[in-house]
This record gives sequence, structure tokens and C-alpha cells, in this order.
Amino acid sequence: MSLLEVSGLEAGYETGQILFGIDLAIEEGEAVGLLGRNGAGKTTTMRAIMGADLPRIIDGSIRYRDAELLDRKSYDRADQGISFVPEERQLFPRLTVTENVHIAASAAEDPLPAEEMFDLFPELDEMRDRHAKNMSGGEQQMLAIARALVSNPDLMLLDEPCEGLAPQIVERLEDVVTRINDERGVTVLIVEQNVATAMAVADRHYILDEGRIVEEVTTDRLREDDELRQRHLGV
Amino acid sequence: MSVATLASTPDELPSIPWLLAGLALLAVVIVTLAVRPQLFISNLVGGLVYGMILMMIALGLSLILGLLGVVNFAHGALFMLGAYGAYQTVALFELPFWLALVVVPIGVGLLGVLMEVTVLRRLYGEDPLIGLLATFGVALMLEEATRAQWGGTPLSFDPPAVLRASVQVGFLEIATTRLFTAAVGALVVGGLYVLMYRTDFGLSIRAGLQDQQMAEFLGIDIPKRFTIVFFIGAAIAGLSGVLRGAEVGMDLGMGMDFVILAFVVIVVGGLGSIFGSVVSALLIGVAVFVTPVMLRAATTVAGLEWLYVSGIGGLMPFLVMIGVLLVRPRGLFGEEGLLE
Amino acid sequence: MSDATEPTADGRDRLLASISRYQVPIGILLLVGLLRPVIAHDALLGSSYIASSMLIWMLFAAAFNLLYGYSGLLSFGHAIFLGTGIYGVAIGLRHFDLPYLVAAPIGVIVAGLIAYGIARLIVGYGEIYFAMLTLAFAEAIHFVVNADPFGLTGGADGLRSGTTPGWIESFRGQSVVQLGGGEFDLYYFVAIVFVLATLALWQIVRSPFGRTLVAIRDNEELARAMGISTARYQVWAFTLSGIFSAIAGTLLVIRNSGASLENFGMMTGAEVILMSIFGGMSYFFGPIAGAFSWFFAREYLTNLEMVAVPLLGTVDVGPILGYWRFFFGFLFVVVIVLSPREGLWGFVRSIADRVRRRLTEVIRE
Amino acid sequence: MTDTSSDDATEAERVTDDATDPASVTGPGTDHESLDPTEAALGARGLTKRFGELTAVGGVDLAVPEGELRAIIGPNGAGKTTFFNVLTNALEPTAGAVYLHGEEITGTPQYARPHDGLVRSFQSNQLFTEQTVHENVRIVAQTAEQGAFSLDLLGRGRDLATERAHEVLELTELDDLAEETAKNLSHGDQRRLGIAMALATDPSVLLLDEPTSGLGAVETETTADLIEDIQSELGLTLLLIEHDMNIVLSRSDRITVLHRGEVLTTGTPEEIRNDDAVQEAYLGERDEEGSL
Repeated sequence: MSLLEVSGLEAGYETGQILFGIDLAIEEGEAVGLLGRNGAGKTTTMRAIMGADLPRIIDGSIRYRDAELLDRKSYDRADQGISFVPEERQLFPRLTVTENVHIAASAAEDPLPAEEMFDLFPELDEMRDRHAKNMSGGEQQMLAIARALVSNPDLMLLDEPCEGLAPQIVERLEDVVTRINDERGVTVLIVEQNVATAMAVADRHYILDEGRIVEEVTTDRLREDDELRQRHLGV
Repeated sequence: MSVATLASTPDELPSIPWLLAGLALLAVVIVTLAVRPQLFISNLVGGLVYGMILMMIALGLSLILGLLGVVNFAHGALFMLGAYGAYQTVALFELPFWLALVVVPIGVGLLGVLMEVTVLRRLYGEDPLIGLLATFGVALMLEEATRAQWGGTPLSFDPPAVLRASVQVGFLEIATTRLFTAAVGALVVGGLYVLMYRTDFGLSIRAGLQDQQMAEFLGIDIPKRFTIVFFIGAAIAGLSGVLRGAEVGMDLGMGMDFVILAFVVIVVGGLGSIFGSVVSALLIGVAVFVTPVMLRAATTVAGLEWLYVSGIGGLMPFLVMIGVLLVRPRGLFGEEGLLE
Repeated sequence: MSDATEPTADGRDRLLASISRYQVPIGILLLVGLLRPVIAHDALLGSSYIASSMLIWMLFAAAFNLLYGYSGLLSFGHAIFLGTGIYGVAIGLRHFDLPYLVAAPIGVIVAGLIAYGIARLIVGYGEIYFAMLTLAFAEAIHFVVNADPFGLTGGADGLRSGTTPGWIESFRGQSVVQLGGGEFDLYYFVAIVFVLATLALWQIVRSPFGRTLVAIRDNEELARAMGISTARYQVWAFTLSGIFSAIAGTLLVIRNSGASLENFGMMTGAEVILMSIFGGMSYFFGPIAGAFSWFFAREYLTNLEMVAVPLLGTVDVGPILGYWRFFFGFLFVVVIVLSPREGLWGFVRSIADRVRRRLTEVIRE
Repeated sequence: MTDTSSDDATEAERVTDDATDPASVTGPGTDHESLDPTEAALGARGLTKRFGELTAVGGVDLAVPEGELRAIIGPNGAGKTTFFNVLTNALEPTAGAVYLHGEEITGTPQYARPHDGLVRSFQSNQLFTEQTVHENVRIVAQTAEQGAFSLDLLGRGRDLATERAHEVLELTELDDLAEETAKNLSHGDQRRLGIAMALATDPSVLLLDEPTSGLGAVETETTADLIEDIQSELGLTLLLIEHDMNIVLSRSDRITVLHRGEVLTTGTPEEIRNDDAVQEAYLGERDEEGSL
């Protein structure tokens, strides 16, 4: 039994269908990458798993611990141990760092102590009372990860956590995500434009193109096969 | 154009015209205090109490506005129902006023919840104007239902003896209803503040205000919380209705009148700012009551009695609003980009 | 469409095309011609008494919809403009002895200026702001009129005597226009103005200006990026809407024989919104249909005393239907929740479409 | 108009001086830009946009010569779309100046830009959804003919605009779909309509924000061909945000790489392909040791 199993997922927006049948399965404890060009449907897949208002689901199923998720509200999904670091981070801009972390903890059944988050990201410790909107991109991203982690999730969805960040911060984040996966045993599904980051964090990858999974590869194969990368990812 | 605004610093000194206007205002206040001290002070108190009522309605309105993006037009009708509910309890059922003070707001709150569940829930995420129109329709229905039940003529009821008395403060006699209203208003503001800023519930509401979808991603059942907030907002409207009814009675127009005034308060205070609503409600309340006295005193002293405009008080909220909009388009304490 | 092979078919197509192109003017003329005799029929109201009021409110609603339906701006304050038209005529006739044909244009122009001023001040704010601010302005102006500045407006009493033009003769509730020896019912005077004004509104809606308004309503951000000065278009939409509302006002003052404070009241602005949206703001005829149903419902329902209900016998519904506004409000909320832009007219059209499709099928067979 | 805009311009320059010295902000690669912004078809100097403490665009210098196809690339969140937004004044820049054919246009309102010849398309499909394809283009053409505001109630300008709309639809191969309602078009046709509308303003400088996003491989190539054809036919200066590296490397004259709101470098496709900094920041092809 996989932790998360998506099959035949079709979804779209008012402007048109984006996903044309996504199939993927993630085992407990794995770290899996979801790659593809812009517009391939990566973010749409993540939002569908999390149960966002949009996209609209057309067909398919999303099973988590062998129970169907599709008819559940997103807050129910969160309660079952799924947490989400969305693209653009979506911090609460006019709440402080502490409040951003605390609100996630207060909604969780068995949260981690907030102090652990501040140990993990000492940068955040120094700006506990700062409003999220007044932080740099890298600090915001750390806070978004801390907020997702504090609820003590079993599955963590990360949507482009490293976009637009400086290389040294990207490395920090790669390291943190790897540790979350290795040391805490949190299952990770990560969307990345930056293939290097995806390879650093995940062991296995699905490649999306035009709303379909076109390839499933290991990190080693992805690293070696230049032609594959060029064809599907344009790098 | 706003490049220029960016360059100007907030702690700039007030310009000469502002200084002159301030001095003129001060002069008029002094003149009024000299000519009619008692009337001035008592109207000041009356204005503050009126402002308290405005403030309570405006807080409920702005809470729902911030949360659902809907100007709840029926908020005024809920306020009106509070007053009529109190009339029903006290004058018709002959039950104690204190009971009405507790039961009526709860009833009005429940009615608000009914409205939220049956009408507004269907309109989440729609064009905000649709929500405005739908609640407007509901307001008309409530008004018509009130007319059917209690008739179209103004009504009033006798508040308990304690509230009919008055207290001597210095040389001033203040009706206890006014003191009571002011006290309840202060309690409501304090309570709302604590709820919003000192509890997890309030934190989740504030988060939901800023990014509803993300709050749900974190596992917070935002729709349920919205319903609770709707209850609170409606109950506060009902409570202010009971107080208003005890002080001056009720009529069918009070709902619409006050919902407009409450919106003016929100615009003047700045959308999304509790503090702004409080300040502007009191400011407008005082302006309504004190301006006529000041104008009368100033024109009498200056011998320009033809300058006196009767009914200027009721016009004040709108004059204040137009003035504020011209000078500070986002209101006194408004934040940029909220709800636009 | 243009490359038809047979000449006869071509001719018929062209006729059909021009009918569909000019369906609005044709509809307006049909409406004006049929309204009075139809509602006077015994099966309907049995009296033509309110026909001219209906036309005036139809014009008001159509003018309102130029703003809401076509530019997406909601105004709760349109009573300002109707009222300015009414009071412009009443004040001009009563206090300044102006002829109607001078006072009415003055009232319309003043309304246009007020509309322009208000719009300039508030058009940049978000939609909700805009709607509520129009309401605040309406309240403020209501207040001023109520205060009877310089003894002009008569305060809460309004203006009655001396506000009817000399060429109007009223007896037993019927108003008659006397012109050059002949006389005809006021309805026809109203009808002429109505036709001219609604044709003008129709022309505005289909003009490049009107099409641009619709584009702005659709996507304001895109419109601005494509070089459209959205704010100025909206200011002018508001101004024109105010002007045509005032034209309705200059007629209503004759019909009501005077001006009353409630013309500026909150409910006046509210009623035009209810009518327009109930009728269907997406269509030119929507608000017109809405105004019709409003007056029809009011007259019909309030005159209804007894209703025969199967199994229950006759029921005295008079007391309930006296509160017909409650039910109208209910229907309004239902329309808003189900299909906010379509309304009654959209419903009628969808039925008509279905019938037409069915008919063509039958004919083909 | 000219008066106010020049006032705003001086105001903006003063802000620039207060906030950041443009020379000190610009990244190391900017010497690749040999042209002065005031002599270019489209130029920017020290263009900056901050949201609170967040700098989305930080002191960008840019000079695109007449007739060039310039690609703007950079990882997500590099500030590319925000850069377009400040160039067209959809967002007011915090500091800096924008030049069009040598004239400073920094303070002019957003709607005035297309009339000066600078227009942009949107990343997501932004259309007048309820109207036909032809009407979408016609409204824009009419605006181009009649100015930012025209109270044309009698429809005098309609015929000219209709003709122009037909021309543009032919050029973009949308004429078959002219009477279709915009919201019913396929995603690809909607993208094309977006470009058609921008062309209807009769621009001299065209900004395209990811014209191929959401398109399949074949459609992407067709769109790229179309863009190239249009550019050569109309002699446009083109600024193109694009993710597809194949298209960027094969079609553009020069490439500007944005990274975290700043210009990392500008150069020919060949130079960019071989630039180590770009490889590291953008393409992500770096040593594995550092990251693991």
C-alpha cells in the first residue's frame, strides 16, 4: 500500500483542462520529485492533491493511506497529516513569524514544539516579531517550510521551494528538506524547476509533459541521460 | 503621481492651511465653551454615545466585510431587529429589559447565521457586488417583515428605572442609558480586541482574512469559523439595536440609516482597521452632535446668524467622509490594496 | 451570411438580418404602442392608469443599466439624478416661472454636472466602495433637500402647487396635454420622450464608446494595458446614466404633479436596482421588463383580495399581499443567487429560444 | 500631458538619487549593454520595484536597440513579469526611469503607453472573454485610432477600426475564428488572440510575456515562427519573456538574464550558453559535491 496514490487524475481550470490522467504512487518515507516544463501541470497536480478550490477535478482518484481524498475538504486533508509549501509561499503577510508558525501548530493534532523550528532555522529566531511581508525571499521560504513542518506531517508537498533564491540559500533548503526526509521520516513530494535541487533532494522523479506523466526515472538515470533532460525539461 | 507621495515623509510638519484650520476649530470650541458650556459638554457626551453605537455596528460590518469580502447590507436590518426584538420582549411580553439584553442579540445572531448559511455561502468567491445585492434584498425582506409584524409607525418602550435615571457628574447631568451604552460599547470593543488578538481563534480568523485558502491548507476549517464570526457580528448589531431602542426608540428606517453611517465610518477609518473604525466612529458621532452647537455659538457671537444651517449635524458624516476621501483616499488608518 | 446563392433567399436573409439588427428599436416601438391597451385589458389590470408611470420607470431603469449592466458599476444613489430632474422642473416652474422646456433641460444638465463631479471623486475606488459611496452621496443630498435650503425645495413637504406646466390639464387623475387646440393623453407625450431617450441609450450602448465600456467591465486591467483610459470611460458612463435618469425625472414630475422628498430617498434608488436586476441586467430590455413586472406586481397583487385555492376554498390574501415587497425581495434574492446577470428577461429569452428551436424542427419535418 | 509627465520624471529621478545610486546597483554583467538607454528603442535605467522589504526588481538597466529580438530569461521569481509591469507602469516603479525611443516616459499613466508605441501581452490569457475575437481586436484598434478616451457615440471610427482588426486577424491567422466568442477558443488560440490584440495597438516595441506557456511542442514552434514573421514584417522591437530554452537560444538576437530582480548578464545566445554564472544560477548544471 502506497502512502499516496494518484490515478487517472484529470483536472483543469475554467480556461481549459490541464491534467489528462496523472498516475503516481509514493511510498512511505520516500522523497519524490515532480519535474516538467512550465505549464506542464506540476502545480496543478500539487493543488489537486491538497484539495484547493481550483483546479476543478474532472476525473480520477487520489488515495492517501488507502482512503479516497477527493471528496474531502483541504482542511480535512491537512488533518490527516499532509502539509503543503505552496508556490509563492503564501505566508500570512500581516502576521508575525511566531504567529505564522503558531497558527499551523494550533491547527494540528500533534504539533512539534515551535522552538524546534527556530533551532532548525536560527535566522527565524532572530526575527520572531517581524511581519512576514517584511522578510526576504529566502527567509520567507524558511518560514513557509517551518510552518509546514511544525504540524508534524507524514507527507510534505513542496512546490518550487527554491525558486528565485540565492545559491547558498538553495543549498541550505536542500539540506533541510533532505534532513526532514531522512531524519524525521517525512515523505516528501517536491516540484522543482531547478533540476539540480530536485536531484539533490529526491531519489525518484516523475516527469510531466502536457498534463501527463511521460517518464519515471531515478536520480542516477536523470543525471546521466542528457538527452532525456533536454527533451523533457529543456536543460 | 504617487511617485511624489512616496517621496514625502509621514512625519512632515502640517502645512499652513492645516494649521489655520486647526486654530480656527480651536477658537470655535473655546467660543462655544464660553457661550454655552453646558450644552456643549452634554452634546459632546451625546456624540460619544452615538459614536459608540456607530462603532459597534461598524465593527460587525467591517469584520464580515474583511472576512467574506461582502458588505452585508442586511447588517442594518439586524440592528433594527434588535430594537424591535427588545420592544417585543419588554413592551409586549412584559419581560425584564435585562433578559432582552441577553436573549435578543442571541436571536439576531442566529438569524444572521441562517442568512449566512442560506444565502451568502452560495456567493463565496463571486463578484463582491453580487453579495452586496443579495444582502440588500435580504435587508428589504427583513424590513418588510418588520412592517408586517410591528407596523410602520415609530415605537418605543420604557427601559428599567435604573436606566431612566440620570447621574450628576460635576455640573452635568448624564442619562444613565447613555452611560450604560458607552460602557457596553467599550466592553464590546475590548472583548473583540481580546478575541481577535489574544486567542488562537482570533489568530485563525486573521489568517483567514489574509489568505483563506492557505489557512485551510493548514487544517483550519475556515467556513465554520466564518459562520461563528457572522454570528458574533450579527449579535453585536442586535445588541446595539437593543441599546438604541432603549435610548430613543425605533422605526423602519433606522436599519438603512445606520448601515450607511457604519459604512461611512469604515471608509473614514480605513478598511480593515479596527482601531480606525473606533476612532472614526467616535469622531463622526461627536461631529454630528457638536457641530450644530458650535456653529450656532460661532454665528451668534460673530453676528452672522444667517450662516447657521439647520440640520448640519446629520450631514456631518458625509462631509467628513468627502473631506477624508479627498485628502486621504484610503481613510485615516487604511492599508493599501485591501479589498480592491 | 453575405454569400447566399439564391436571390430570394438573399432578400429574406437580408430582411431577417436587418430585423435582428434593429430588434431593439422595433421592440421599443412595439412596447410603446402595445403597453397601454394591453394592460388596460380586463384580464390584466383593467386600467391604463399606470401606463405612463411604467414608461418613465422603464426609462429610469434602462438609464441605470447603462451603468450597471454595461459598465459594471453599481450605484445605489441613482435617486440623486431622478430627483434632480424632478426638482429641477418643480423649482424652475414654481420659483422662477420658467417654461417647462427651459426648466427641464436645466434640471438634466445640473444632474449631469452632479454625476460628473461625484464620478470624478469616486470612480477610482473598488466596486464595493463605489456602490456604497454613491449611497452615501445620495443620503447627503437627501439631507440637503430635506433641509430646504433657501426655501427652494420645500423640505419634507416637497413641492406641489405651481409645478405643473400650463399645457397640462388634470382631472380625475388623468393628465391631458393640450397643444395648439388639440389634446391628447399624457401617455403619448411620455411615449415620445421615452422612444427618443431609449433609442439614444441604445445607440450609446452599441457605439464604439459603449463597446469599450463593456470591454472595461469584462477586463479592466487588460483594457488599461491596451491603452484605454478606463477611469474616464467610467466617469462618462456615470454622467450619461445620470443624464438619462434625470430625463426620466423631468417626466415623472408631471406624472406625479409635483416633487416629493421621497424622490431623493433611499428607496427610490433601491427600487431601480431591484427592477433592473430582477429584469436581467445583461439585456437592453431586461431592466425594462423588470420595471414592468414591478409595477404590474404592485397593482395586480395589491388589488387582489380573494384567491380560490383548491381544497381550501377562497382565501383572503389581501393582508399578506399588501406586503408584496417582501415577496419581490424574495424573488430578487433567488434571482441573484441563481443567475445574477440573467434575470427575468434571460429566462424569457431562453424559453423563446427553446420554442423557436422546436418550431424550426417541426417546420423542417 | 507633457508638463505633468516631465514633472513626474524629475520626481522619479530624485527618488532614484535618494534610494539607490543606479551605477552601484547594477550587476557585474551590465557592461554587456553598450548602448545608452536613452538611445535605445526601449531603455531602462536603475528600474526598481520593491514590495515592502522585498525587492522584486532591483536597479535594472536595459537598452534594446531598434529591431532587436531580446529575450528575458531567468528562473521563476527572478522578477521578469514584475519587470514588464514596471516597464508598462501597470505597477509604479519605486525608482528608476523608462525610455522609449529616447524619450523618458517614466511617469505617464499605464493607458498612455500603448499610444506611445509600447505594449505588452499577458502571461495568462487576458481577454474580453464575453466578446468575439473580432470585437476583442476591434476595440483595441479603435482605441489606437481614437486615443485613450473618445466619446464616439455615433460610431464614426468604427469602419476604420474594423478594417484594421481584419488585417491584424489575418496577420495572426485568426481570421477563420473572427466571430467566435473569445472564451470558447482553445488555449493556444487564446494565446494568439492576446498577441493579436497587442498588435492592434500598432506598437513599435512589443513585450511578450511567455507567449508559449501552456502550449505543446508543435504549437510552441508555430507560435515562435509567427512571432518571428510578425517582427520582420512590421519591423518591431521585441522583448520576450520565455521559458523554453530552445526557442530562446535559437530565435533571439540577444538574451538578458535576470536573477533575483537584477541583471545577471546580457549577451548573444552563444555567449549565454557558455556563461558559467548563467549555468550556475539558471540552468542549475553545477557540481554535485556542493549540493549534497
